[in-house]
Amino acid sequence: ADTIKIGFLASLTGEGSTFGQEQVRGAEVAIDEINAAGGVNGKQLELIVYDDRGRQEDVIVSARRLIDEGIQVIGGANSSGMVMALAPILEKARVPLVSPFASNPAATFDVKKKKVRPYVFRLCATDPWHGTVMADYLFKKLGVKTAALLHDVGSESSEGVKQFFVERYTQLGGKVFSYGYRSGDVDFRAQLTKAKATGAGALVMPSMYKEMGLMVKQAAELGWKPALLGGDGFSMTMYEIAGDTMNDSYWSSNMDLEDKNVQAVLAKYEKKFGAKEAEYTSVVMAYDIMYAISDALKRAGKYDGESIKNALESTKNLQLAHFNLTMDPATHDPLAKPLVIQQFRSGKMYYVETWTVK
Amino acid sequence: MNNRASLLSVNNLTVNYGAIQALKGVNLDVYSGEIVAVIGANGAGKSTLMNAIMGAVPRAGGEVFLDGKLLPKESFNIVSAGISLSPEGRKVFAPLTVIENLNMGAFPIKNREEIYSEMEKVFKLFPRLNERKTQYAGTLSGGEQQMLAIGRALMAKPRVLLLDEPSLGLAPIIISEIFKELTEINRQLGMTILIVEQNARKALLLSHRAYVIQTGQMIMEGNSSDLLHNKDVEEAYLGGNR
Amino acid sequence: MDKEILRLEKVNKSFGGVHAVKDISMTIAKGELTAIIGPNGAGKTTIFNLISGVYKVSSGDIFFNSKSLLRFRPDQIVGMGISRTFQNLRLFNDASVLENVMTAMQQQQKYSFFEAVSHLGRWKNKEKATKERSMELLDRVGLADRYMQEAGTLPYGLQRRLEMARAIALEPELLLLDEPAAGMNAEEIEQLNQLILKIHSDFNLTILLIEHHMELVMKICPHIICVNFGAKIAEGTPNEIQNNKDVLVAYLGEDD
Amino acid sequence: MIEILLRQILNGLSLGSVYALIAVGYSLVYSILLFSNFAHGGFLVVGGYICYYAMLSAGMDITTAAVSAMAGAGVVAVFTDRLAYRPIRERSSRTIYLMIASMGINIVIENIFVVTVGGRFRALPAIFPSGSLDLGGIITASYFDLFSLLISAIFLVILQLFLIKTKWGLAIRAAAYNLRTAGLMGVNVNRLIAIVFFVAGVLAAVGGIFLSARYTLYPQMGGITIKAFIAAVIGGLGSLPGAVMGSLVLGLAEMLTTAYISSQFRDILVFSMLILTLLFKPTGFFNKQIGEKV
Amino acid sequence: MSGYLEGIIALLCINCIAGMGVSLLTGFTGIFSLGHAGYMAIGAYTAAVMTVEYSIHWFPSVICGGILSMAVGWLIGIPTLKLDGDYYSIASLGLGETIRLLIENGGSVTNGARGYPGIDAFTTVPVALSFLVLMAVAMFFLISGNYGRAFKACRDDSQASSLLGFHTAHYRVLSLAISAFYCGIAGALMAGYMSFVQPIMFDSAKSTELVALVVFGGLGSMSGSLVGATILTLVTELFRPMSKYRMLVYGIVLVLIMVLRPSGIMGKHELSPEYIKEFITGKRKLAVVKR
Ligand SMILES: Nc1ncnc2c1ncn2[C@@H]1O[C@H](COP(=O)(O)OP(=O)(O)OP(=O)(O)O)[C@@H](O)[C@H]1O
Ligand SMILES: Nc1ncnc2c1ncn2[C@@H]1O[C@H](COP(=O)(O)OP(=O)(O)OP(=O)(O)O)[C@@H](O)[C@H]1O
Ligand SMILES: [Mg+2]
Ligand SMILES: [Mg+2]
Repeated sequence: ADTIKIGFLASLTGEGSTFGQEQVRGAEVAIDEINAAGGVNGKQLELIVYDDRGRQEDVIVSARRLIDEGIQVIGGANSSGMVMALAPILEKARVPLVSPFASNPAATFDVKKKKVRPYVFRLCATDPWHGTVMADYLFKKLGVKTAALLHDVGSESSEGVKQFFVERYTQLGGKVFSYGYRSGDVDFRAQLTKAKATGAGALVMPSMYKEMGLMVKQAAELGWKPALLGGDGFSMTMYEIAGDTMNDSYWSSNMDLEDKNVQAVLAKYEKKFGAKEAEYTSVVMAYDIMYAISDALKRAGKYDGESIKNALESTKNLQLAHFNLTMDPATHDPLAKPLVIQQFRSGKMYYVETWTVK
Repeated sequence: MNNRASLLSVNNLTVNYGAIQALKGVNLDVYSGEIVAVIGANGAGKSTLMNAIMGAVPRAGGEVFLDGKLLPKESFNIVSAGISLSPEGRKVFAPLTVIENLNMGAFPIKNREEIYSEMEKVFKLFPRLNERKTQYAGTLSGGEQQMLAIGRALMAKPRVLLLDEPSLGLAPIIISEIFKELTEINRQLGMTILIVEQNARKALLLSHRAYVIQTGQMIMEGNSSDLLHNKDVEEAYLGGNR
Repeated sequence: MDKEILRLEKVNKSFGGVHAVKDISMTIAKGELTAIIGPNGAGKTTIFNLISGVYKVSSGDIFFNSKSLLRFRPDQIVGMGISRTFQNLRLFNDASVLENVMTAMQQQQKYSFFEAVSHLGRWKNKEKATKERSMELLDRVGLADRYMQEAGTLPYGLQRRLEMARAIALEPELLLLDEPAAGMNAEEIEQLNQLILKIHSDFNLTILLIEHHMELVMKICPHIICVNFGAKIAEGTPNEIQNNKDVLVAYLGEDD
Repeated sequence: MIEILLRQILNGLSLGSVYALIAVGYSLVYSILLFSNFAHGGFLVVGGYICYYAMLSAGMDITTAAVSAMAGAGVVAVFTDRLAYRPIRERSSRTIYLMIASMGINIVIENIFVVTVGGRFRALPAIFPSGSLDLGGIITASYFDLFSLLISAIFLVILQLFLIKTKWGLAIRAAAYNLRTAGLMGVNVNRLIAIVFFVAGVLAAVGGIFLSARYTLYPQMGGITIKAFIAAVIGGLGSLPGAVMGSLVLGLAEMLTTAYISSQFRDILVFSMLILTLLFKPTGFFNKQIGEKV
Repeated sequence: MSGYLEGIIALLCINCIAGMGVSLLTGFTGIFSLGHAGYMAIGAYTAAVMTVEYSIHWFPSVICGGILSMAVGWLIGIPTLKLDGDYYSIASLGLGETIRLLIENGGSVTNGARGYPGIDAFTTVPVALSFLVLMAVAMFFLISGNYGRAFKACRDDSQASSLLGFHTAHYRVLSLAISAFYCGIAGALMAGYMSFVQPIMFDSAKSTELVALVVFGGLGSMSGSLVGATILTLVTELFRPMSKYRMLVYGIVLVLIMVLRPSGIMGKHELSPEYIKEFITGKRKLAVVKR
């Protein structure tokens, strides 16, 4: 055929639809651009999107359907849980998947069998990396020695970040009070009241934006003003929820919003859809996934899943919009991906520095 | 036989339950101030007739007039127009008290005093209800519930009172009393009554005129005293000579 | 004296302030046909409810075949041989007439769970028997031609007959009928009299019934008990009852 | 220590008062139609979004926006009755059909917002003064909490008076037992039900506004009604004081469990509490069940 | 046959099995459970842990899943089935969620909220179909006789039933146990179909879906629940390409069917040649409401 079909799994409905719908648009921007530039080896790309409702059982059915339609490479599947559920199916069908935000190490690396999951890749930084960077930054740079941390006990990634944050922070000599909550919760006043009483100097939030927004707002309501440090679940929408109470908060992120490459992608988005993007990380991440895939297709020259997988595995020095990708074949993670610390001030995100742990 | 204008008049009324035709073009007239009885076997369509007049089952054909005016289709409008029914099987509001049930009966009446005095009348008619005032209707004995159902229908001060088997489950002494009271209500207040009864003899003794219904059709009509001595009626509904 | 089947001993029942049954004692002999009469609210249905275990007695005792019923659940009492009909009909309205009877009839035609899911063993014979005997019974009460109709759409009088059929299908020793003639005209009551007498002898039943229709009670019940305000005020033959002053005042009225 | 406890109790009551607003509306519909109206969560969402857009797009002040939201949700509630529940009612008396339809309606409402405005989490602009009142020096209560407690109380009292004192209230209770017979008493049953739905919609909108102001607004926000349902059940279905009491108890239990036991076990405890309540009080705390006599 | 189609068929069989279980309880015994996903979860995790942790063959694992689920149903049923109507429904919602939350807090045994990966994909189409056929036959046999009538009697009027000699509490618990067994098996098969289970898969939305498909098919009609399961599973699948409109369509279909045909597709009738004939010729009369 003259087109190569690329599958995409996104939450178009359900709570994750905020991100899912943006990811699809980000991917579309990339596909349009690649096709306009002549496609891959003279073939046009075509994006096939299926909804996963943010639920494992749906993602499996959707993925099976994509595979059934002969698709040889898939992007998307947001959470680590979904990716882990998909891994055996992908392996059996020999179809590789590149996930935007499956940040749990176990998503690409089977801990039990102690080997990499051959058909699963990711572009984001892992939870341990986020946790470590956040702890390091809080202790060393911000000089806070006691921290309170609220973590989602049902979330793979929140738990992962927490674990490595605590590890690093205590190793550095800090003290952490951590409190659990469950996804779907909207009231954190019980935890925050207790956290405040410990006299912690910072509130650490490896959470999704809705929860983080509410935490920030409710902490202020309780008259507590700690340093705020959040993870990559950040979204601009938070501002609507938390308002100015989130001023001066710090964020560890996969990408720098002020980066000109990132801005360029967002400009293309705005041109194509006539509106500003709502979730820049989702848009850019999906955009970059399409480029990573098309690069692999180009180098593979063949369009079967196994060749694409091999090509993905050997990706080196590929300049994407938000970073320079070299795939680590041992873990299927981007090698030494830098994390960015940003600060939020009056409705805007500002670049602070790129932090690496020594 | 009667030169007054008919108060309630049923023209060619038809009712279907799915494939079953329960009423097949029934005609009936009730003149102002009259007691009219409808008698017939089980399943003849008596209750269906009552329910159809009240708009509680949809009419498939025909009309009902009250005082020459076409009666609306919805139950609540029919009640406001001045007809009320004491339904077969009582249908009291089990979770409401006796007083609350009676108040429900007076729903179309705005004036509180009027409701109050009407309730007094009902209590006089059925002293038993007065004793059970605050009891939940669902726990009343069968006969007490029947009294409540009749009382409730009276509360609306209807122009035409429809009674579907008011003697059902009542002790003989109470039946006699109620029938006496009905005669009184009819005579003193001039209330028009349409009654469906299994106790055909009593119904014929009570009423001025009567109809006989059989499988959804009126087969006979006449003065009650005549019907009481009619051979066919006697055989079919009065249980021989007694 | 015949062998007794049911005995009530100083039975009392109160609902909050309402003393519905007061110190009632009575003895029913095997094979008897007894009526309980009394004004509305006298406590007749409550007596049935106590016998069948719907209500627990406040004090006193009830014996069936010399065994106290107090400890048993309603379904166990049915199993011991007492069945009843209801004053306010309690049919399975959406089920067919036949199914209503079969539901009761099956109590005599039990088979195991395994036979039920596999349709092996006794299943076939028992099901066949249930159905055939139910049809026979329906025929007897005059409902055979309506066997497929939904019970709730039967006219009132026929619903009462169906209730009787259902109670008989349980093959009781003692049958309690709560106002079987309610909603029937004189002619139909006449038929009902015949029916009751017939099942009484055919099934070897003891029958205890509540009625307000004297043309039924006086004609077919040699033994009548009259209650008022929860207490027994008279007991005897139709003749005795009809001439009892208390009964006349409280219940029958001075005749019309 | 005591200060923290008091603080937690206050947190619990404030959460409970929002549950109460939702539970009361739910309970009201239950009391007349005897089914669990799962679309109640949808009404909440409708109210929240109307208020949001009235303020942000139409530039209304909070009072006008709130009133429009209440009216809007009320009308939507009446419409759901007219378009879905009423035809079902006319065909069948089994309330389960209404319940399933209400689940469907909830899905429809939720997804109408998903496809039109997206699944994004939003928030109402700060509509209440953010200050707090000093209660005897030890502890402060935010105006928001006090306000929501007050509003719930007002609505409850008015409704309870309506149900007990007026003949329409009596009609509601009669209709709850038997719609058809209530019609035979001269009650325009459909109008009566429409009134009930309107009131329920209004209450849901108030709850929705509070929720989206205190927390956040999103299409699945209605999911929280499940907690309000549970509160209503603990209090006794169909009983309005029961709904309020159940809500407060539930709010307190949630907060205290989270604070002193574990957030992980919070829901397990809530559900256990529900089940235990029912085992000991099978019809909740405020409900008397009058069975039908044999 | 393609993998996708196979997947749908397997899923369909699973939904049908669970649907029959819920149909017995809801349609035939009149008990509304909003927590049956909990029983599926028990079955699923039992099968998962047995096959993965103890390397037991899938067949006994699936059966154990059903039996364990049935046992839990029985135990829970004895105290809670005393509750009436909506009280039981809401309690069962709580029970279902409690089961899920316990699994979520099950530590290393269940692997918590993150889910349990690496299950053998044993639920092939022949496996799922055989289970469905066997269980359907048993179910249809069960309801066509003493037990079916007893369940329906308890549904229609539990007081009258006990006065017809039925120990109603016993039948209610029995019905719950059987339906828990069916859901347990369905859950176990689900584990083998997904090769991954996670507590969130068995949340209250899943329970609702089960009740919805039963009502959709027709309360008191076993074939109806099969038809309902089939249609709703297919609707969700057919509309998958419509992505974000999918749930909207699902909701609309649910409401429409309730409005247009509240008694469900099959009413309380079973699928039989006569029924189909009457249905096509339009001779089926609408049942008139009596209340
Ligand atoms: N809801 C219904 N659906 C179907 N058929 C019905 C329904 N209600 C009544 N019927 C049928 O309509 C006919 C007339 O019934 P109706 O209740 O009017 O009789 P009736 O004269 O009042 O009898 P009864 O003296 O026993 O009360 C009967 O054959 C009955 O079976
Ligand atoms: N569950 C209950 N709660 C309160 N009072 C009750 C209850 N059941 C019966 N009663 C009262 O007990 C008295 C006796 O009732 P019962 O039903 O036994 O009367 P009955 O003799 O059968 O009358 P009828 O001939 O009218 O059916 C009545 O006054 C009734 O109100
Ligand atoms: Mg009748
Ligand atoms: Mg009685």
